[in-house]
Amino acid sequence: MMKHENLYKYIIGIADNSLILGQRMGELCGHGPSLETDIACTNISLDLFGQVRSYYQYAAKIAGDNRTEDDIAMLRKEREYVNVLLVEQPNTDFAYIMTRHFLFDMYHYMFLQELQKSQDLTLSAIATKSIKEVSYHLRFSTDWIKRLGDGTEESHSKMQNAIDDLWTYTDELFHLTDADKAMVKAGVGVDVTKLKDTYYTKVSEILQEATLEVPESKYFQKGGKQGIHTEHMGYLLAELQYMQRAYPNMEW
Amino acid sequence: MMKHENLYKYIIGIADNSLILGQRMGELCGHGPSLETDIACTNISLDLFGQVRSYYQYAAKIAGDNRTEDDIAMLRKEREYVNVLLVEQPNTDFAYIMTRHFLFDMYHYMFLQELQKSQDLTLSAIATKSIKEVSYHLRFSTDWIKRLGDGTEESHSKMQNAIDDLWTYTDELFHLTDADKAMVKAGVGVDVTKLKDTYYTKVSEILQEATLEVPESKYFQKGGKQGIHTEHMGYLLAELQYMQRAYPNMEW
Amino acid sequence: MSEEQIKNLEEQFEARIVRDDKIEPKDWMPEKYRQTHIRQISQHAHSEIVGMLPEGNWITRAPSLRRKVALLAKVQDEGGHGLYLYSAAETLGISRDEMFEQLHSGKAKYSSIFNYPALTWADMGAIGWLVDGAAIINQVALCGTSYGPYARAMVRICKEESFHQRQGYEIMLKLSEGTQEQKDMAQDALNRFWWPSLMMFGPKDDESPHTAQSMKWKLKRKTNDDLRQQFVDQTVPQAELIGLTIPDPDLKWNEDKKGYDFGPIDWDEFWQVVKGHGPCNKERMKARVNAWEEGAWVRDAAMAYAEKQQERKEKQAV
Amino acid sequence: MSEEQIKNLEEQFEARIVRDDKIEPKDWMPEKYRQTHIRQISQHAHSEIVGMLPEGNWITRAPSLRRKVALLAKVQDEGGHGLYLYSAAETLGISRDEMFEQLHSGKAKYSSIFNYPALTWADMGAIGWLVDGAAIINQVALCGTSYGPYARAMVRICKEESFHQRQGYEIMLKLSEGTQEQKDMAQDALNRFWWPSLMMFGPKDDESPHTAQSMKWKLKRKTNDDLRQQFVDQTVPQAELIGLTIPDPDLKWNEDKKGYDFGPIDWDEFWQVVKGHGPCNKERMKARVNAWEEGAWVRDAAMAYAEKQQERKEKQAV
Repeated sequence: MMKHENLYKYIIGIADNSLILGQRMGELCGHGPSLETDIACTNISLDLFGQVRSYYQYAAKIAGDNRTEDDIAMLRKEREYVNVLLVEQPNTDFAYIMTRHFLFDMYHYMFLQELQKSQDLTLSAIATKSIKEVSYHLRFSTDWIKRLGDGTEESHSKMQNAIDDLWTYTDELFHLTDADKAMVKAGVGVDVTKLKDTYYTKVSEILQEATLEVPESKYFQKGGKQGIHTEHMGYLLAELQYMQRAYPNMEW
Repeated sequence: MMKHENLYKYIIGIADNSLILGQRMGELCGHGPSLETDIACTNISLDLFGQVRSYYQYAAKIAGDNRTEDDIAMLRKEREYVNVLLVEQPNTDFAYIMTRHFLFDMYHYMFLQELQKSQDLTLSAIATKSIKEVSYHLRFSTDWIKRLGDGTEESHSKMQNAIDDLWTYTDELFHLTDADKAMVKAGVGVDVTKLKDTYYTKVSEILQEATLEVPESKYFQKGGKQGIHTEHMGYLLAELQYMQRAYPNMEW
Repeated sequence: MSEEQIKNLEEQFEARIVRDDKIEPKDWMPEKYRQTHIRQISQHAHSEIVGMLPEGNWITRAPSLRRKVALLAKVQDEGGHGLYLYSAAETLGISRDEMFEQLHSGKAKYSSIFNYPALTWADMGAIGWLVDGAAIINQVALCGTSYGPYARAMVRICKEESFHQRQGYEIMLKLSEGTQEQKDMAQDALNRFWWPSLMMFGPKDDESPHTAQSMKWKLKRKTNDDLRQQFVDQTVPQAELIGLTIPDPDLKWNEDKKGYDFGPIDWDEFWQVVKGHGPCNKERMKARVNAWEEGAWVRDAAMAYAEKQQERKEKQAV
Repeated sequence: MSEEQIKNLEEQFEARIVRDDKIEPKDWMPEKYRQTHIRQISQHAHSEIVGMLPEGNWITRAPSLRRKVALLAKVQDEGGHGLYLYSAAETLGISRDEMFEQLHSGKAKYSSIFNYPALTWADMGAIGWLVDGAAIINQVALCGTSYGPYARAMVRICKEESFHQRQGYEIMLKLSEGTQEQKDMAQDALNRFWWPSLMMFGPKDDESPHTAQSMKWKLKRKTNDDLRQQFVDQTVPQAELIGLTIPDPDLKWNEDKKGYDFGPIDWDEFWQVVKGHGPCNKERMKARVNAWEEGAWVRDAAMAYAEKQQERKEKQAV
């Protein structure tokens, strides 16, 4: 067992979300509805991968063996990725893309606000740096939720579908793993359970402003934080890992 | 250099087409327009992979080192796969799927007829076994070309698009690589250049019966036989190779 | 028909069933018998078709050519089972399109097990071993069921399913003989599929209202709990043989009943999945509905072509 | 305007260009000047946008996080270049939607180099090094072109492009220092992109009819062949430095001209690709047209929302 195993796991838990969401956003490049959204989505992907690097570099340092940021990013088995199911959902259409993003951004922003207060100075510094980017992400996706929800009939109906489908993945954002609990106790981690009510209040406000119905379903999916993903994940990883798997132990 | 390098290359050249087409057909499972087509496409994929195994097992034997059929199938680099570009084209819709299949099946059938006469007894035996399956494939795809071409306006127009797009990949079927030439000379390989006129005549007859226009374009794509593929190939290989890459040197 | 005549027919009908005569499509049968059979056979057919999806998900990524060929053959068999079963249901006066519509609208069910994702290669082993294993236990009993076409379909299906089960077990065996990573993969698949497999036998007997009627029609020959017990007793030693651990701390041999006691099933999870809120319910339905909708133009074209061909023949005949 | 007035304006205009004055959007300009600039600037913009596709193809598969971030930044820059250039073209009285329509209908062209596929990671290096390298040679000259908005866009773009080129060369350098597989990958990318890069400078001077007019307007400051020679002379030593071989058996230093002689370019291939029959022409157009068509509902929604917001504001103002 690693010396700082819980801290290591905690960092990976944060970073995997950005890794997988960044990968999804990176798929969109050149295929968006307008040049401005193409640029924005590329930029968001870039921000997320930048954050991922900071986290994984820190995790690699903590692990204290020879592993690198790329080993962590690209050489784990599917069951070892602990991102929430929300971020791995596919780019079905622009309504799904923006809804997925919005539902994550709101959480991400609130989470980073708290992480800034972490007693772990590296994490707090990463949070402070990242929150500026993420506040832009949240603004971007919030604007699109409003535009599409309160746009045309067609866009409204696509948005409602996306919200209804993706809602089932929101609850997992607020689950605590054992590592999370240990880190909360140590004053390092964020107790996300305390963010939950505010999250749903804020999300509901935006949805209502966007003339969308807030789903009432009480059935939620989970598993990502335990490494049990959806069937989409395997395909995503096959691409993400391809070069490192096909050309092992090389420098790029 | 391997002792029977040209023979080895020749076998791989044949088998890679079936491997990649089989992979494409295997993607369709459960997503076809009817249960009968789902079963047929699965069955065709199965036939093709069966043939692939015979070829690669023979190639592995010729190579005479420790490589296995799976090493050949799943552990080469993209530039080492020598299938024609036609078979790697994506499953855009059922018109593309059936057109791709028909354009290959007609070639495949004519090719195996000749390969039965090969002086290499193993190849001739594989050809004799395979041609029964392939004659069924050809009947299946021919029937669909007629149904879709001479079906509704919508299906006719989708078929014409598919034919127009995929036509550009037909010429490459009749190119000879250096290994091909050496094997033709040795009485082992098929001189595919001699099949070309009959191929186009037969294909044109079916298209006309299906009320489709035979494309007149004289511009063709090539590269597959030299290992220079289309951008689709990398994604296909990332899936095909995933397990062997992620879990190297294991038995399954 | 007079009430008396009907009563008479009903009595003859029940007597035939008791005698183990088969009921055939053209025979008189009570409407409830017909409806119950349509529901069960179509549900069974849908399960075969939806069951192609989690396994189809691994065709492109099978780890060896041999396994890829075997998986393709298995999935093809399942499609074939779907075909027999839809045909058997059609003999009861429902069309395949109607059955699809019931599936797509959510009116008809399919086996809940297919609402769990197939996440690793070992899942192909676990599905064959456990899911097909559980299915066989249900189906062997049905080989002697009263409705002829269903019983005959079952005979054929059972033979192929038991081949699939052996194939699945062999995948697990191979993994358990492999590297630590492979062993972990096998154990993980067992962990995820064990409880859902036990749920495949349906609710506990006291919560299963149709059991009595189904027993009478030989649609059921044993209760859900009996079949579940049989499955556990058969599977535990198979797991032990290949060094895998059943994920149930309460599992214990009970010498008195000559069977295993096992821990409580999470019936909340069972009902959540049955009601459409399992991990993949939406995905599975989307996949089927998309295939159907995107294939409409193909089916239309085939129909139009067939009609044209018919017209041409008729013209030639004139 | 009288003919004489026009002639007068034309003379003043030509004189300004000779003086190296910039022509600004509101200035009078000959119609042909306007049209030629719309054509060239929009073609340049389209090239940036279409150029995002081959590189976008490798974002999900970049071999390291560092490279992934750099590639994303590069592709984002290209999108940004597209934005400046469309804006520059808009100052000449054409809308961005019109320009997209011309691209999608095939009326407007984009750089043919993007009709070649990006097949390996090394292609990300080769595209940066060779394609951006060739682009810069074309573009540096344009920093002093006569049309103000275009010239200013070029200054900004050139700075970023030269960063991209260094980044591309550094990818190649790293590969050439790597394993044999990596060296082969780099050499293969050079083999595939070398000749198409030389074609980027356009047909030979004697087959390039617009050269004289473009030189006058400082849309061109050197001929195609001169620029091509400059590219070869600059690139050959860079290839040598990292141990890569230019795929041209006729390549030879010519001491008299202090430059390299090189083999004949396959102009048939050049024209085939220009006319729409390159390896990826159809793919690229499909990708752009699909993005546009599938995005229509999004753009419509954004428009509808903006109108509603405007109405709400107006109502509040009343």
